[in-house]
Formats: sequence, structure tokens, C-alpha cells
Amino acid sequence: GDDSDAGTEGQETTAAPATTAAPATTAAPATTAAGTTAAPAIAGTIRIGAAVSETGKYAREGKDTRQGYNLWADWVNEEYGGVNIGGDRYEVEIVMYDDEGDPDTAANLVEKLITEDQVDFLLGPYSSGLTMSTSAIAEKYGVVMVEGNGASETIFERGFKNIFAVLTPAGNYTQSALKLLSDQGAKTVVVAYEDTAFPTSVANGALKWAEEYGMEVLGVETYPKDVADVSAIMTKFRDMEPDVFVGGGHFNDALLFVRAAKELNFTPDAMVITVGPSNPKFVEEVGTDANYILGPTQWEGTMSWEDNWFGTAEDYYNRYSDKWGEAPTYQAAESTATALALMAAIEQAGTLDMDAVRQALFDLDIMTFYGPINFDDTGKNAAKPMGAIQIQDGVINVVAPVEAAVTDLQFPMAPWTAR
Amino acid sequence: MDQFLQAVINGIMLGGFYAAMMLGFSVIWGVMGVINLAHGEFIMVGAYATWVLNKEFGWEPFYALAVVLPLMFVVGYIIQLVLINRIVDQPHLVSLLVTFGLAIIIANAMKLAYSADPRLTETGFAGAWELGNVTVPVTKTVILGVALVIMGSLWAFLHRTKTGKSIRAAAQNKQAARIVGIDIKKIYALTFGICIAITGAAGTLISPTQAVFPFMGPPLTLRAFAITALAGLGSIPGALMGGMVLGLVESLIGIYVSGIGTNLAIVSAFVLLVVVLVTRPQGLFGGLRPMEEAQPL
Amino acid sequence: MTASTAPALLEVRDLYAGYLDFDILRGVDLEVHPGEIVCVIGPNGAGKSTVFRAIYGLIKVRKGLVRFDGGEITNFAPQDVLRSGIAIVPQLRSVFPQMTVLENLEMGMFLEKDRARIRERIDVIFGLFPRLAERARQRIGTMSGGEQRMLEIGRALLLEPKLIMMDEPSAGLAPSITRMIFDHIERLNAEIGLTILMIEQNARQGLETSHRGYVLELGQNTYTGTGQELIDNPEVRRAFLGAR
Amino acid sequence: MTVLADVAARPRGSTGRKIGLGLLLVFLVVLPLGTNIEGQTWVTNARLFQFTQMFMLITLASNWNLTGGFTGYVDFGHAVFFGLGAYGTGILMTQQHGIQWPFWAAVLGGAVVAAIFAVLVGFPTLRLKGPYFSIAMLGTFVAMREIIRVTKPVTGGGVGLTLPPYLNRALFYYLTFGLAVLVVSVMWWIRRSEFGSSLIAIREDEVGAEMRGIDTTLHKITAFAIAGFLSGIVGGMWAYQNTFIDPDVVFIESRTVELVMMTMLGGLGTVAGPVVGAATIYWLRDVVWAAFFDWHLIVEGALLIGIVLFVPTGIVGMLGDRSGTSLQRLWGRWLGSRDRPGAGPDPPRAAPPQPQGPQGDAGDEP
Amino acid sequence: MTAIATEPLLEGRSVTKRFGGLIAVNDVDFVVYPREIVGLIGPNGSGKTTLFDCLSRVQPIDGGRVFFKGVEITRLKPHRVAHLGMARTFQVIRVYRKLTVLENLLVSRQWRGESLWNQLRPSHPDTEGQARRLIEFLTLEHLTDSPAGTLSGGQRRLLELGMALMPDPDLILLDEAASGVNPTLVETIKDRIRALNTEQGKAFLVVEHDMRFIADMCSRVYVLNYGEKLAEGTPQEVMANEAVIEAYFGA
Ligand SMILES: Nc1ncnc2c1ncn2[C@@H]1O[C@H](COP(=O)(O)OP(=O)(O)OP(=O)(O)O)[C@@H](O)[C@H]1O
Ligand SMILES: Nc1ncnc2c1ncn2[C@@H]1O[C@H](COP(=O)(O)OP(=O)(O)OP(=O)(O)O)[C@@H](O)[C@H]1O
Ligand SMILES: [Mg+2]
Ligand SMILES: [Mg+2]
Repeated sequence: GDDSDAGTEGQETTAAPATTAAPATTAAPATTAAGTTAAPAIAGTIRIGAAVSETGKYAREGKDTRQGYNLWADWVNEEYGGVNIGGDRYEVEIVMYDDEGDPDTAANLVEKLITEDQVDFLLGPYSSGLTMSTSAIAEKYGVVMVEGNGASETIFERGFKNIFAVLTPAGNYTQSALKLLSDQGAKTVVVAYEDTAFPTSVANGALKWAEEYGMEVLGVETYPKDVADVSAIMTKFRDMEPDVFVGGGHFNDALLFVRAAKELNFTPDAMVITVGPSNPKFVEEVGTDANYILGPTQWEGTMSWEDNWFGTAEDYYNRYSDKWGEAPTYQAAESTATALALMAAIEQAGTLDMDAVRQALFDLDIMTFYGPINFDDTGKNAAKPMGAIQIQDGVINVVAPVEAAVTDLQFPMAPWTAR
Repeated sequence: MDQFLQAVINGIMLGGFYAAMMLGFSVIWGVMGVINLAHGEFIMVGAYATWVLNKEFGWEPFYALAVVLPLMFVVGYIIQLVLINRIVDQPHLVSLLVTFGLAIIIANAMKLAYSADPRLTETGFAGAWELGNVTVPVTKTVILGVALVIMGSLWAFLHRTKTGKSIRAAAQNKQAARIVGIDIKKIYALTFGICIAITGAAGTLISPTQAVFPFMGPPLTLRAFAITALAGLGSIPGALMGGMVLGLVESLIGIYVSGIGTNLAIVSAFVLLVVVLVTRPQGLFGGLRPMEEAQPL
Repeated sequence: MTASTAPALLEVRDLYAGYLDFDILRGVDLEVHPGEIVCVIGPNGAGKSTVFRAIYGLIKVRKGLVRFDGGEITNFAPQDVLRSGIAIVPQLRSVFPQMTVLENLEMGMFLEKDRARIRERIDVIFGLFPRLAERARQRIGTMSGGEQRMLEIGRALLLEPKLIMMDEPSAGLAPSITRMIFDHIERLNAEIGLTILMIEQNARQGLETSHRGYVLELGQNTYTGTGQELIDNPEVRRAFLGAR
Repeated sequence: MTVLADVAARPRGSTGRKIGLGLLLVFLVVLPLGTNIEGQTWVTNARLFQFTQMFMLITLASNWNLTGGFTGYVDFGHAVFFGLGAYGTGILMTQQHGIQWPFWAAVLGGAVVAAIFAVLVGFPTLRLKGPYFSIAMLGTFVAMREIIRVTKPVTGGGVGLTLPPYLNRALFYYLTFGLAVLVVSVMWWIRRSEFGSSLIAIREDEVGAEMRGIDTTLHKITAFAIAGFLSGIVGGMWAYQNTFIDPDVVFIESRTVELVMMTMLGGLGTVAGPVVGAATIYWLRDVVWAAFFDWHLIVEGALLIGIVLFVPTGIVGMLGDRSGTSLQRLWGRWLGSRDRPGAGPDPPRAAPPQPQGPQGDAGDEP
Repeated sequence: MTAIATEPLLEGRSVTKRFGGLIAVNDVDFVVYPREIVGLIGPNGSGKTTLFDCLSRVQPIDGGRVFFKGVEITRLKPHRVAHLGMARTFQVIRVYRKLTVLENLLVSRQWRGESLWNQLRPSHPDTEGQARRLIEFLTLEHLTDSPAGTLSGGQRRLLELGMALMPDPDLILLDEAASGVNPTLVETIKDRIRALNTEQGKAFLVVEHDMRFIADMCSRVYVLNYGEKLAEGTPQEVMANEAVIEAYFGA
């Protein structure tokens, strides 16, 4: 997950919780669950809370996150037969509220989940900013929060003991892509990023990796949120003639970069855009101009990971598509993986006791359809590498890391007019 | 030198778009004293209409103007008639509440209808002309051209036709306008209709260059607000020059300051705005309402 | 002047109107016959201007009836009142400050389509107020109070209405201009039979110019009679004309 | 709409209203004690948090009202003071700068920064009239956000600052409650003082006020600085309570817009207006949210429009503040509107209850 | 009136004011002595209001100097002039429309540079009493708590007068303060002005188109025409002056 937000600043930012208790999970009677799977009788319900954007600037990714969480909950209740705690089966119920992308609202909702709804555990919201404010609340009450959508490194620098993230942290986003490109002979890089928390982390990482792989950084540019025009940046970069362009922050910026590069006839050998390309909507909207664009990905349906619960990444892909009528984005997959990690820890702990589950999370070392999960002592998932994709003839193909790649990199990029 | 020329071209393109984008906002404010907080949302609606025509029916986005202009005119006319006319007699801040409510409704209704996914239209007027080492993007040139035509027609309408003059008269003294026989409500509905039509057209114009999504409105409204001050309320030459000045400043600073240029461009645009306001309070080019007469909100 | 027996041009019956919840006017009756000059006087805040506003559709008539030229015009919109042939000169400033003198006059002919006639009428007004002609291209907002007043009166005369309602036409005007305006009023009245309803605080001069007068107090009319009758009435003299 | 409501010039609270207000205050004081009662789920920390947020909004709206409502300078960038307070506090409290003041000192420091900034920025901008002032302040606000962004070494830039988490809800509840009570009392006092009347005179006719001997610059700057200082305090408290700040969570345009909305809804230029407005909007959202899920924002927008159309004088204006209790007044108005015309012995002489008719001041300049 | 011995209260030396090419006030000299009521008349647009605007410092003065109580006020800020003890009324009415009649008067109390701190108190009962007496005099009692925006034209003019009297100034500039006011009330106002003049020694500079007012009240009159001083003298002298008759009274 990341903070790529599809929307922008909604106006509706103040406190207004919106409830959407996941419809299929609200205390389904034990008999129905048993009826379908003939599982052992249900011993109880685990209540899990989450504040996820339904409206506001993170409405798009919030939806992916919800669908990811709900997919897991339905699967637990209807197929898996409930969470297995020392042989007893427990149903799960997710209490979800709309945080509207506002930190105040999110914090308030999480506090409400803990004190009024008295949930047992928490799942994370969408975006680093909201994770920052909600994780402090979770920490205060000592309630475990597992998240998959706050990648900013500052979250893990606060010494909190109750926050766990399954996703690769922001600093490593561009690692695979840059390594691949330097192997192909790229020598120079320019970087443009939105000056907000998450893109800054990504860009700092990119600079670090570029140096590590022996590439020269020709220029670094920042731009503000809601930027309407990036022509100036692209004009400057065009004159620097770099091999690789790395840029991005939000989905819209990705569109702006592609359009501006084309307009100004700026053709580096490769463009790595940190948010957007891995989303099928990107190809849909940009068309043939999207070809050759590279992007990092937390997860793709074509990756080779596999687990005992959802099967392969592809199995998960199909299951998700069947259920929601659209392909899973990696935000959706990591949300499911987040819930899965929590479940695995509960099962390993064999109890709902908070301390035991927390310890089990620290000790956790599992493989999932989403990749390996193993939290370090700050709560980051140290085990999972980041992938890179390239859009090739309108298809999103994994090109790095080599072990998960499905095709070769197309390099260098063709001129804009020859597509 | 090339870089400078390129920066100037970029700036003019951006400025033309700014000018077209804020025009409707500025005139509505100048004439009716209504600060239309739903401005960005109307742009968004125009952009969605264009997107639908483009994706569903394969229309060239710019031809969609033929549909967007009349459609948005009717929308604006009706909104004014049933909603805003009821409050024009109230102090002007009241209109803020209504248009703010409108903005929320439109954005969220669009979200229900089209989801929050960003959209982009595909235009045939793509690519770029190379003039030496300077690149002139075709799409933006067309945008600038259409924007200029719209502005020119509006100017001619306001200053050369009787209806246009009566719109200006209503802006200056509502009471007097009534006693010389101007039907204020009709004039207002007409003005609002025209301005919303132009605003929707701006949506059409940006649809090939920017992502269209339900919550894109507020930053646009903010921009419109700022340029309006630079330009003078309701002044069309002012709109053009104000937009250009801002476009050029942003573009030049963006190019010549490294690292934080684009951030700084925004700051300097607003610093410029404050400086202009303090030294020339009526905006760069005067306007429908000069400063002395500017209503306390 | 004998009260004519012809049907009244303007007839106001039992008029109630006011602001918010309060009725300022409580049963005002007025009649203006064709060719008459009628003057309304009364203390400040009696509701004189309110009567004008109610007739002209600027505020709502809550009860009562306004008839003009044989038809009912109660609660007509201002432009419809204007179309039916009444022009108004309001008490407080009502010019378009950003427009030039000429443009202001042109706006005054908003309902007129014929360009030649517009020119012709404006020239007549310029003849009447040379000061305006001198400053035809100056923005009216920058001109003196009296000059703006001239414009307002000129604008009302433009359309050659059947009835012209003037709210304190002489206020703020130099004696020469005041005299000129009253002369002009009388001349128009005599020559083309223009009917005039006016409010005057300069009551003596107003009543002297008028055929008939009304006294308005507390939202009701209390005295009525010919101009001279009212001037001679000791009550009216004491209360409204200033002890002399 | 609600410009009118300030006719409620010299508030003369009836005894009934005073008792009501007292009871409300007592209730609010004892409320947090409820968190210690076992087994009840109403007075939870989350609830206290909601009240805290509401108190902050009330305070901010009241401050905004001082410049926007009383003085007539509609400030569309008021959140800049909030932001400076938040950043001042954040910078003074975080270790990375080697300062690490205690919370209370840092908050005051932040507020002083905000007040000084108000004075500095007030000198050029407060010379501007009407909408031009609004835009200049909006510009100041946006520029400040970007300035904070690019001064990375001090402010942490886009990444922001992390404050030591200290989340004692009851404490924040009392802090913000106390602040709100203080601020509302200050506003009440100002409104009754000549200083307050002068501010309104400036709003109504600045040139006239100046010629009648009011030092308008001094008055405006003072009001601006007071509002800036108080909003700076709120910003500081917010920063501490939110545990982290970055330019995008602190400098939100809609924060100002909301203050305007709340004040207008309650009654612009009145003491009670911002309080009523802020509480109403906050409460309304809670209710609307619960009832309409997906549609809640749309319904909220529609409600806002509905209220404006049907209660054009603002809530305080509608309830009236001039005579009798609100209910009596409403009742009286309702009766009055039924058997008009001619009600009452001598209405034309009686002072009309409210300033403007639906037609405004007929006959005046636009 | 033998005022020669005293220092002038107000003195203008070749005061000039231009608007672009138009010279609205051209090289005008004038004096007002303490305890004097001086008239200022002239055709519409002759520069009377503009001269007032220059004196009260809303308009910058383009040429010449102005002294008030021996202090040069040519460059002073408007509120400083007011603090010195000069008050005025406005031809185009400027009341605070959203303040009540009473508040309008209270807020016009002049602070004479009093500290802001002192203003943070409610009005002194004496001040309020004074305001209420003024309201009574202006026959506005029933409107004491009505916002000024709801007053009729004439009532606003009266309020305007009250606001000028409120701060207890030494010199009051009246710009057509009686126009639109009921004649009976005008007589009362005249009495009041006379009383203020004789009992409290206040000076007045009066612009008025009502010649009876000028003739009854003023000891001296200045006549402006096209911004220039056309004549000065007693009302009788001025009204008999040929040039004045032609320019002002009409044939
Ligand atoms: N701001 C301005 N710009 C341009 N001309 C102006 C301005 N203000 C006043 N004038 C001109 O200056 C002249 C004097 O105006 P002023 O208002 O002083 O006249 P006045 O003697 O008060 O007349 P009246 O008796 O009609 O009030 C007028 O011709 C007017 O048009
Ligand atoms: N817009 C308004 N809102 C409320 N009350 C008003 C309004 N305008 C006037 N009034 C009240 O209505 C009454 C009558 O006002 P009106 O203007 O008709 O008086 P008038 O007879 O014309 O007086 P004047 O000679 O002073 O112009 C006054 O008491 C005034 O206070
Ligand atoms: Mg009147
Ligand atoms: Mg004058």
C-alpha cells in the first residue's frame, strides 16, 4: 500500500464518522456458517475494528482496502470455518467506519472502536498520515493494529509496540526497478516527487538505491500537492538528458507526467513512476502512451507466492475478481494479507489475550499469497521484497525481481511518436 | 535561451487555461456578488460530460463543447432560478453556504455515479510542434485558442450588447437596475447560466490534460479565487492578463529555481497576489466592481 | 384647481405594507388624477417613501389595492410597473456608479428599442441639465451629490411616462436647480399633461407647485386638500411647515 | 444572512436562559467523571474526544467571528494561525531541535508566534477591502503551507514532525473546554465594550469610523492579533493531541471554510452564533451519518442549503435575542404572521424586530 | 462679530484639490473663528463636499495647508483630526446600519487618543445618558434599539447629526444636515445649534442649499463656484452679490 490517492482534498474533512459495518459479517448466525461448510460449532466472535476512507481524498484506495478486508472476513466465516483458537472456532466481525481521509476523524473513530465498540483488534486505515494518527491511539490503549497501507518510515520510528505492517516500507519501493535498470546500463537518474510524507520517503529511498547501484543523480525536483502542471519540471529534465526518470506521488501526477513528457517530447530511456502504473486504470485512461512505463508494485496476481489459505497469488486474484467484479489492486491484496497475518498470529497464540497475540506477531514468520511476512522489532515486514512492473502493449507485466519476473524488460523506451 | 522560450510558452499555455478556468467564477462574483464555491465542481461536471461523450460515443473532446455549453447553461439557469435567486437579497456571505452545500452534493453524487476513479479523455489534437529546440504542445495550443474565443465572445457580449450592459448595470446597483426596468432575477439566471456554461467548457478543455475525478473541484476553485483577485472582479482582459502573469511566474520560477522550484512557484504566485492587491487594490485591470464599492462580504 | 371627475390615473386603496413582520403603512388611500401634480408631506419616518416602494413593487403590498390607468398593478414587478407607464425617482442614490453619465441614461431607456428615439430623448435631457451634457463621459460615481440627483431626475423623464413619482426631488439641489426643476415640472404638466406624484420636505415650495396635497402620519393619511388649503391649515402649518 | 443577527446588540439574558446556561456548564464540567463509571458505554474516551473537537471548533469559530463577523474582514486564511500555533508548539516540543519545552510553554510560544504573525501580515492585508482581503489571506495561508514545506530543517518539510504521544482525553477535554469558555466570555465582553462597537462600526463604514475618531488600523490589528493568538493556542493543543503534524494535515483550506460555515449558520457577528453553529454542524453530522451511510455527505449538503433557504437569519437570528425567550418569540412571530395586517396597537412606531426586510434597505446602494 | 482678536479655530491657506484634470477646489483661503457659525454655499458640484473631505482628511490635499487650533492637519490621519475636536456629517449618509441608533451614538463618542485598554469596558453611564438625551432631541426615542439600517432617509440624517454632536467637538462641519428633514424639526435643530453656539461656544461650518437656514444662522458666508471662492461676506451681502445670484440662485 501507499498513499497514492485518486481523489484530492475533499472538502468534507471534519469529523463525521460513517459506518458501514461490513454487511456480510454482522454477526451471521452460527448455523449459516456451519451450514455451508459443516465446520465445528462456533465458540464466539472476534470483533475487529477499522477506520477506512469511504469518502474524501482516499475514497478510491479506501474501497480497495475495504474489499480486501471483507474478502478475508467472508472467507473466514463462510469457508474457513472460523478462526481456530486452540480447537475452538471463532467467527469474525469487522466493524468499519468511514474516516473521510481526515486524521481527526480517523483518530476519533479508532478511539470509538476501542472504547465503545470494544473491538478485540484493529486493522489499519488507508494512507500513512491516517496510520500515524490512529496508531498513536492504538498504542495508548495497547491494542494491536496490523496494517497494510501505511508505508511511510516515520510510523515505525516512534518506538510503538502495537503497530505491524505487512507491506514493504516506502524506502524500498524503487529498489528492484533501479537495480534492473542499472543492470541494463542506465547511468543517470532524475527524480521528481510530491513533497508529502510518503513520496518523500520513496524518493529518499530512490536516491539511496541509485547511489548504491552506481547511478548519477542529475536533478531532484519537488512539487506540491494538487499540482496542476508539471511542464516546468519536465522541461528542465529534458535538457538534462537523463537515462532514467523517477517520479510521482499520486495517481493524477502519473497522468500529468506522461502527458507532459509526451507534449514536451521528453524521452528518457526509462520512466519509473512510483504510483499509478500498476493500477489497470492507468492503462485504461492513458492508452498506448502508458507502454514502457515502469512502476513498483507490492504485489501482482502473476507473482509466484503461495500459501495454505488462499492458494497462489493467482488464486487470490481470481477469487477477488469473482467476488467484487474487478481485478484486485495491490492495495486490496495487502489488505487481505494484513488480516491474514493477524489471524495467523491469533491462531499461533491460541488465545485472544492481547499480550500473547502481540508476541505472536513479533514471532510470526509465514509465507502468504502476498509474500513472506516476518515483522522486525519496529513492526515492519523485513522479509518481503518489492516488485517492479512494466506496461507492455497495454499489459502489466512483472519484470523484477528476477525470481518473480514474467517477461524481460523492454529497454530503452520507444519515442512517443512511434507507438 | 531555448529554455527561456520554452518556459514562456509553457507559461502562456498554462495562463490561457487559468484564464478560461476562472472566468465564470469571476463574472458571477462581479455581477451577483456570489462567491461560487461549487465552481470547481461545475468544471468537474463539464469534464465528466466530455469524458462520457469521449469514451462512450468516441467524440473528440473539443467537439463535446457543442453539447457541454448548452447543457451547462441550462443547468446553471435552473440552479440560479430555483436556488440562488432566493438568497441574492441576503448579504453575500450567504451564497457561500448554498454553493458550498451544492459543491458537496455534486461531488458526492458524481462519486456515486462514476466512482472515485480518475478519468482522462483522448484527443486527436495530440503531439507537439517543434520550433527549433522549443516544443509547442498541440493540445494546449487548441485549449488556449478555444479559451481566447470564449473570452472574446463574452467580452463582446458584456460590453456591446444591451443584455450584456444590463448585466453590468445590475452588478453596480441592484435597486437602480430594478427601477429602470431590468428584471433582476432573469438577468441573474442568464448570467449564472452563461457563466456555468463557460465553466463547464473549461472542464471540457482540461479533460485531456488532467485526471477527472469527483473531488478535483476544490483546488480549482481556490485557483479561480486567487486569479480573480489578481484580475479584478469580472474583468475579462484582467482575467486573461492575470492568468498569463500567474502562468508565466509559475513556469519561470519552476524552471529557473532548482529543486523546490515548483513549490516556490506557488508561494511566489501568492506573494505576487498579495503584493498586487496591496499596491493596486482594484486588481490589475479594474473590474465590474471597483474596490471602493467592493461590498464588505 | 378643481378635482377632476375623470377616473383617477393612480388609485391607492387601503394600502398595507411594511418590513419584516411590521406594517408601516396601515390603510393609506391616495388618488392622482390625470394631469395633476400631487404632493405628499409628513414627518420623517411617516412612511412616505414606503408608499412609493409599495406602489413600485419594491416591497410587497400586504393588503389593499393599487390601480393605474384602469388596470390593477398591485404587486407588479418593477419592470412591469415601469412598462405600464410609471417612472420613479427614489430618495436615496440609485445610479450605476461605474458607468458614465451617458451610459446611465442609456440604461434608463432599457425598455426602449428604437435607437433614434433613445438619442433624441437623451438630447432633450442634456438640454435640460447642461451640467450632465458637459460631463457625459465622466463616471457618475465620481460626481457630486447634486449632479447625481440631476441624473436620476433626467432618467425618470426620459421615457415620457404617464406618471412620475419623485421622492424629495429637491433634496440637495442648489436653489437655482430646485427652481428649475419645479418650473420644469410645472411646464411638463401644463404642456404635455404629465402627471406627478411627489414627496417633499421642502413642503411649502412643494405644495405651492402642486394642485393637491396629502399629509401622511404614522402610516395613515390624515389631511388632504388643495395645496393652498394645506398651506393655510394651521394644524398642518404648525406640524409640518415649520413654525413661521 | 446573519449579518443581521448582531442586532442582538446588548445581550440581556433572561433568568431562564441564565439557569439553562449554568446547568449546561455544570453538566459539561462533570461529564468526564462518567468515564470512571464501570459498564456504561456513553461517556467513553471517544465521546470526550468528540467534545474536545467540538470545543476546538467553537473556539476557532469564535475567533474567526471576531475578525470576520464583528470587524467585517472575512478571513479565508484563518487556519494559518492555527497552523502556526501547531507548528510553533511542535517545533518547541520535539527533541530533534534540542529545545523540548514543556507542553504549556510550547503552546504559549506557538500562540505568540501566531499573534506576531497576525500583526505583521495584518499591516498590509487589513488595508484591503472586502473580498480582496479574503483572497490575500487565503494566499498567505497557501504560501505559508509551502514555506513550511520548504523549510525542512526546522519544520520537517513534507514529512512533518512527530510529537511525544500523550493522550489523556480528560485532560484535553478540560483544557479545550476551559479555553472555549474563556474565549466565548472574552467575545461576550468585547461585544459589550466600546472596542466591540468600534469593530462593528468599522465593518459598517470604515471611512466614516475613521473620520469619527476611531483609529481603525489599531483596532483592526488588535482584533486580528487576539484572534490569531487564541487560534494559535487551539493549533498547539491540536498538534499535541494529534501526535504528529505535517503541512497537509495542519494547513487544510476546508478548515477555514468550515469555520465560516459554522459562524454563518449560527449567526455572524453574534457572540452565541459561532457556538451554536459549531455545535449544530458537529451534531448534525453525527446524526446524518448514522442515518444515511453512503449518502450522508449529500444529505449534509442538502441540509445546509435547506437551512440557509428557510432560516436565512442564522439560528441565533431566528431565535431572536431581543426580547422574551426564544420560544415565546417564535410563537409570537408565528401568531403575528397569521393575523396581520393591523396587529398591535401602534406597530409603525414600534421598533421593527429585525433590521432588514426581505428587500434589504430598499433604496440604498447595492 | 469681532473675531479679529482671537486666533482662528480653523484656517485654510490656498487649499487645492484635483481629480485628474478637474480642479475641484482651487486655491481657497478661509478661516473659522471660535464661536462662529460660517456658511459655505455654491452650486452643485462646486467643491463644497470635497473641501469638507479635505478638512476631515478623507481626501489627500493636493496644495495648500490647513490649520486647526493652531496645529497643522494637512497630513494628519482622519482619526487624529477627529481627536483634535473636529466632527462632521456626510451628505451621502454614513450611519452604521447594523448598529442600533443608541450604539451608533455611543460608538461616535470621541476618544481623543484614549488607550485601547480603556475601551474594553462597556460605555460609561454618563455617556449613555448623553446619548439618550440626544436621541430624545432628535425625536428618535421609539427607534433607540432599532438598527440604523431600518431608518427612513430623514431619520438617518438626524442620526447623522447626532453622531457629529456626540463627541462634544469644538468645530462641527455640517454637510446638508437639514436636507430631507421635516421643516418643523429643522427649526428645532436650528435652535439647538444656536444654543450650542452661544452656550458652549461651539463653532460650525455649514453647507446648506436652504437659504433660510443660512440667513438665519450664519454670521459669514463663503461662496464657491467651480472650486473657486466667488464671494464672502454676511449672508445679506452675499445674497445681494450679482455674481452669486447668477451662479447660484438663478435668474
Ligand atoms: N472622486 C472624484 N473623482 C472625480 N471627480 C470628482 C470626485 N469627487 C468629486 N468630483 C468632482 O468634483 C466636483 C466637486 O464635487 P463636490 O461633491 O465637492 O460638490 P458639491 O459642491 O458638494 O456639490 P453638491 O451641492 O451637489 O453636493 C464635482 O464636479 C465632482 O464631479
Ligand atoms: N428597510 C427597512 N426595514 C425596516 N424598517 C424600515 C425600513 N425602511 C424604513 N423603515 C421604517 O419604516 C418607517 C417609514 O419609513 P419611510 O422611509 O417610508 O419614511 P419617510 O416617510 O419616507 O421618511 P423620510 O421623510 O425621513 O424619508 C420608518 O419608521 C423606518 O424606520
Ligand atoms: Mg423618505
Ligand atoms: Mg456636496
